[in-house]
Amino acid sequence: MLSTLEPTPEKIKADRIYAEMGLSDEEFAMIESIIGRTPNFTETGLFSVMWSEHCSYKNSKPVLKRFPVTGEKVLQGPGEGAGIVDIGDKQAVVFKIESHNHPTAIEPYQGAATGVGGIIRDVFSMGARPIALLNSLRFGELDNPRTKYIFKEAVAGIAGYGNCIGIPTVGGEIQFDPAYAGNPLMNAMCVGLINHEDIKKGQAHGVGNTVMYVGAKTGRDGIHGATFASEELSTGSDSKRAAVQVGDPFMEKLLLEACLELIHSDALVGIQDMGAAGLTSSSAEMASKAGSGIEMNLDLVPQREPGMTAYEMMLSESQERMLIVVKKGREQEIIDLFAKHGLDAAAIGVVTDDQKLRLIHQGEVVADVPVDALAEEAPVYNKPSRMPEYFIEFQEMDTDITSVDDYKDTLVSLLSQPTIASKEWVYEQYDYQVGTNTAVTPGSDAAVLRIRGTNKALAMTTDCNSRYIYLDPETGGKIAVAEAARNIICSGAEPLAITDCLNFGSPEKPEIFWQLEKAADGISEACRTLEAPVIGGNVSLYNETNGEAIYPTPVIGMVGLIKDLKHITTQQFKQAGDLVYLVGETGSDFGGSELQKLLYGRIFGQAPAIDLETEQKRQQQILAAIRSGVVASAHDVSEGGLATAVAESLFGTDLGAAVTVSGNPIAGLFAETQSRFLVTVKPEQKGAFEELVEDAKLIGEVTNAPVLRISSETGSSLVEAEVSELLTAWKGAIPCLLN
Amino acid sequence: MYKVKVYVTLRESVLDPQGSAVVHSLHSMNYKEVQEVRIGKYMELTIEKTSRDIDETVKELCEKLLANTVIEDYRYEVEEVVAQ
Amino acid sequence: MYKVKVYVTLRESVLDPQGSAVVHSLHSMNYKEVQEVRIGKYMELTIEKTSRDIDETVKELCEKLLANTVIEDYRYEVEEVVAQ
Amino acid sequence: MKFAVIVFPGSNCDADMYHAIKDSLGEDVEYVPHTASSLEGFDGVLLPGGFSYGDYLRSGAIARFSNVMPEVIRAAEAGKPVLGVCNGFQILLEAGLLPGAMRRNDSLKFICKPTILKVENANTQFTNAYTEGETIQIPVAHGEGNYYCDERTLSELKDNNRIVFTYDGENPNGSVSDIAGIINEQGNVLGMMPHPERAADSLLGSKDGLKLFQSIVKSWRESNAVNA
Ligand SMILES: Nc1ncnc2c1ncn2[C@@H]1O[C@H](COP(=O)(O)OP(=O)(O)O)[C@@H](O)[C@H]1O
Ligand SMILES: [Mg+2]
Repeated sequence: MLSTLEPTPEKIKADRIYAEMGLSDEEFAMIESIIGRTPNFTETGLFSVMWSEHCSYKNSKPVLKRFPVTGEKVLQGPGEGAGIVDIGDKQAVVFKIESHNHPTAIEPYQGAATGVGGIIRDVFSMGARPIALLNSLRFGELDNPRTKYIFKEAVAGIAGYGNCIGIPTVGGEIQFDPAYAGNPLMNAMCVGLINHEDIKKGQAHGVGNTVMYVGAKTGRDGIHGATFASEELSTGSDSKRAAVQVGDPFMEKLLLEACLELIHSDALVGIQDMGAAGLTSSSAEMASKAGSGIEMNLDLVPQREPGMTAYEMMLSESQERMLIVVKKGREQEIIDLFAKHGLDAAAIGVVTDDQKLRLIHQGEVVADVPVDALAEEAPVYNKPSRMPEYFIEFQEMDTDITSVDDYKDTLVSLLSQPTIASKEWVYEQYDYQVGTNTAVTPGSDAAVLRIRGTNKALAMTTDCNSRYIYLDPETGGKIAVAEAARNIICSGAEPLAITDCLNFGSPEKPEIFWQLEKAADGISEACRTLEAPVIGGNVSLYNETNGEAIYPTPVIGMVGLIKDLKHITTQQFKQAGDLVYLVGETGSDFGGSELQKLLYGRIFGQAPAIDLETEQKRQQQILAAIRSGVVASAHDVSEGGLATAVAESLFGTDLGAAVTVSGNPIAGLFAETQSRFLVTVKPEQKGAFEELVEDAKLIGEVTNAPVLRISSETGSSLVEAEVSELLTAWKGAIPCLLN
Repeated sequence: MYKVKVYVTLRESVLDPQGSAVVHSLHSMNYKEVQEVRIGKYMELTIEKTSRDIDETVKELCEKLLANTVIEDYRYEVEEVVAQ
Repeated sequence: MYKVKVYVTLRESVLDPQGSAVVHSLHSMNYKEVQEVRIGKYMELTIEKTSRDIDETVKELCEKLLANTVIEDYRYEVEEVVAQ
Repeated sequence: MKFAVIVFPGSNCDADMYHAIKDSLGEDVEYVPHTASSLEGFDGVLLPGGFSYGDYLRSGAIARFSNVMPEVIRAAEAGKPVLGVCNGFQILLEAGLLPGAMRRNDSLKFICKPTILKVENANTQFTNAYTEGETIQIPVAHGEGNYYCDERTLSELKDNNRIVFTYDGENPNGSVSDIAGIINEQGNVLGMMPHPERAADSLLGSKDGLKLFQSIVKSWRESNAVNA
């Protein structure tokens, strides 16, 4: 029955009601010509969510085409719930990152929690067992109650969901910058393991097969979430309350175990999670990919609230639900399987051959539209792009820093910058060990999880220095990938592939679209050179508040393979007497650096340059050195420069270090020149190491006394500090800001 | 001195996983007559008398901190007590 | 049909870290007049009428499941409602 | 020796416990679902960590009414070793097999980190492989590990040497008298918040938890005079 309160097709057209749902006049006209009539309210709703940027990538598709997506080991590239990469022994790793920015801005606990829940479903709907979670977060500065509240609650939400479902949250990254004050970012990544034979795709094959609904009941929560995610936040966004969902990690745990059992049933034909646009996208996409149609009787959809309309049911984003297609006649088996896990499964429809999505509600056909139109034929826009003024200005600027007051005080200040400071306050709230596979816990360059039953392990990380990307999206894009790869390499792994989450402002603005294109170019080039294809990702545009865009933030999630547990390497210095090497030259790279931000309160100028060939060569050499057993510790030199990197390598040990920096001491200590590594080596392996790593320069040694001494080439002391003092500054910074 | 009781409940349409889990468990304990459970918070506040209107203060406390109005509703009762 | 409201509170003698944290943040938000906050649970149950005494049933539910009497007290109110 | 790992809906350290027993300890172990109505054939019962029933209402509150719980109680009464870790400890408290109750951590935050424990009583079937006063490193991961009991219970625990582990140095959750683990009067039911199963493999940072399981096996062998 069409709700009597719903506007008629004529009224939808005359009053442009479709515009409120996010459809343009041209798009509405396209819909009319596709279906040969004016759509009713429910149908308009279906198109509006499926044609939203969030579901259709209508603005970002041309950009995504630039990514290299194939590789020898890639079993599944972009397009499914998550990408899949072969890791040998008939096993594969499955991973994906996704944003939940707008819900997190409105209701940080639930927004972050359901973001985690959603990405986990993406992975187990592929048939993989999720083994780890990571995240990437951006907030405003921690100098006001609202930001502190969002930060605390978002972290608690991530913890709340991941801890309860029992998947360890093993890593992530956080930056704080005023650019995110009104529009925080919450990106969640999930990594899973699968046996090749279990790879399932979200497809609805076989006319006459049954469409079943499993998991939580459908309520009125999150209606229009996908559209909401494709709009800018404004001060009135608080009233979009219906767009926030509450997560139930316990339900998802049951669903996870049930689905992983289901994967082994030959009654299963296809499976897809109900994420953004819920029932609509899962049904339309499953049918469209299989070249079939689906007819569903909405009366049979398990409902949490009475009196829901077809529109509400189809657009609800209630969490913890899955849509599956099973062989006709095998429904009872499926019902029994789910019942064993304490869950209900309901047959709600059938696979048809007419390539239509047909919905019946209370005896009437309430929607009848071609599935391809919903899922694949959304318009694609080539947005105009323009180089922004700021970029032209920045290219001309001089960013050299010629004096700082006191090197040691500067180092202490840098270590207390929340972006550099210890994130222990955050990751202590995450159960990073559940599953008892976490060999390297948060606090090193990448997290490492052993693969039980093998001698292998996986390294994983998320990275993105959005300051560099803002200054120069193309260079910054390269750096994001290179840094992720450096973290993977330093852990003893070879990069396998990446997933990315493109968080940007409004693509309607040519300058923002330019950022998007350039960042994608940079990412693509780095992926090619470093041989880490893109196997999936997510796009989150319209990250603006009151017209102000966030920094362009294409977060890179990378997974690498460690071929032998012996190769697992951490950043901590290991033993007094070990030699300290810096790999790579240092230049005066201060554009977008922590030091620049500290001294000027803002960032400007050029991003540090990066040469991908050099990067690749050094990474390969360091990995070779690690594999041949001559590396005691390895750490990439990133934010805060060499001095910060050395301090970080001392934290968590009871050691000290004495090192020398050459050239200009400010650059030597704090510049953020790319493609550099800090490596320690046992004295007896000096020769072997130097043979393997060309650009390595011996700069000092690890000492017993827990003191950090840094001197200039001429022997004058630049920094002399008790490690405990540095540690206090570094560890205390975030808790202190939160009090 | 006031004793204020604040009741914070999830909004009607918001999922209450706790409540559902409790109903489920009561059913399996054979209390089939229990049809629904919704779980919220109950807070007792002791507030000193000031020149400000107590209702105004309590409303503010609820909106700002005690309830998350994105997903929760609240109501409260104020009782004046004589300090001992 | 009954609507039952159950209030579960921590026993007087048991420290309430959540309540103290709320007082703390209210003070830092400059609501110095708030002296104490105790946080408990508020549950609304819908229970069908059976041949059993409702009070007896509710008491049992509370003792067995809804409250942990080692650290919590409970009280409840029963209201009979006419089913629609 | 054959162990049962009880799996409740929402348990999530069940597999960790299983692997610790099977791979690190090298004993027999089987998962037993919450619906089971017998624990026959098992020599020891392990209640793993996690969020049984989402830990909704109170941690452990709903799980204690599972079908298998009367069997767990029967096993405890029969003198078999019963170990509850984290959520398992919470369930044992709710079920009344151990005295006291859990509150939220005093920080109000979930906390996951390595902790240093002091073995207060090395004369139990769970700790005989340790020495009295020994400090060991075992991680915690919980949001509600703030153990509470009234004064009388506390002095009883103390007087009878039933506090088996305490936090040495930093107390991560605010529990009374730094209690990390307690045992029942008969000495065969141990509840502890830290996770010994996470400290049974040096790849994960510590092997200090393994001795706990070895103690159980040793006691069992002695009392059953079975030769390994
Ligand atoms: N949001 C987070 N969640 C979990 N771990 C985090 C988070 N942010 C940072 N970490 C952890 O803290 C450590 C340092 O992070 P970061 O400074 O970003 O390292 P890097 O620069 O090497 O990528 C890493 O181990 C990282 O995984
Ligand atoms: Mg790093």
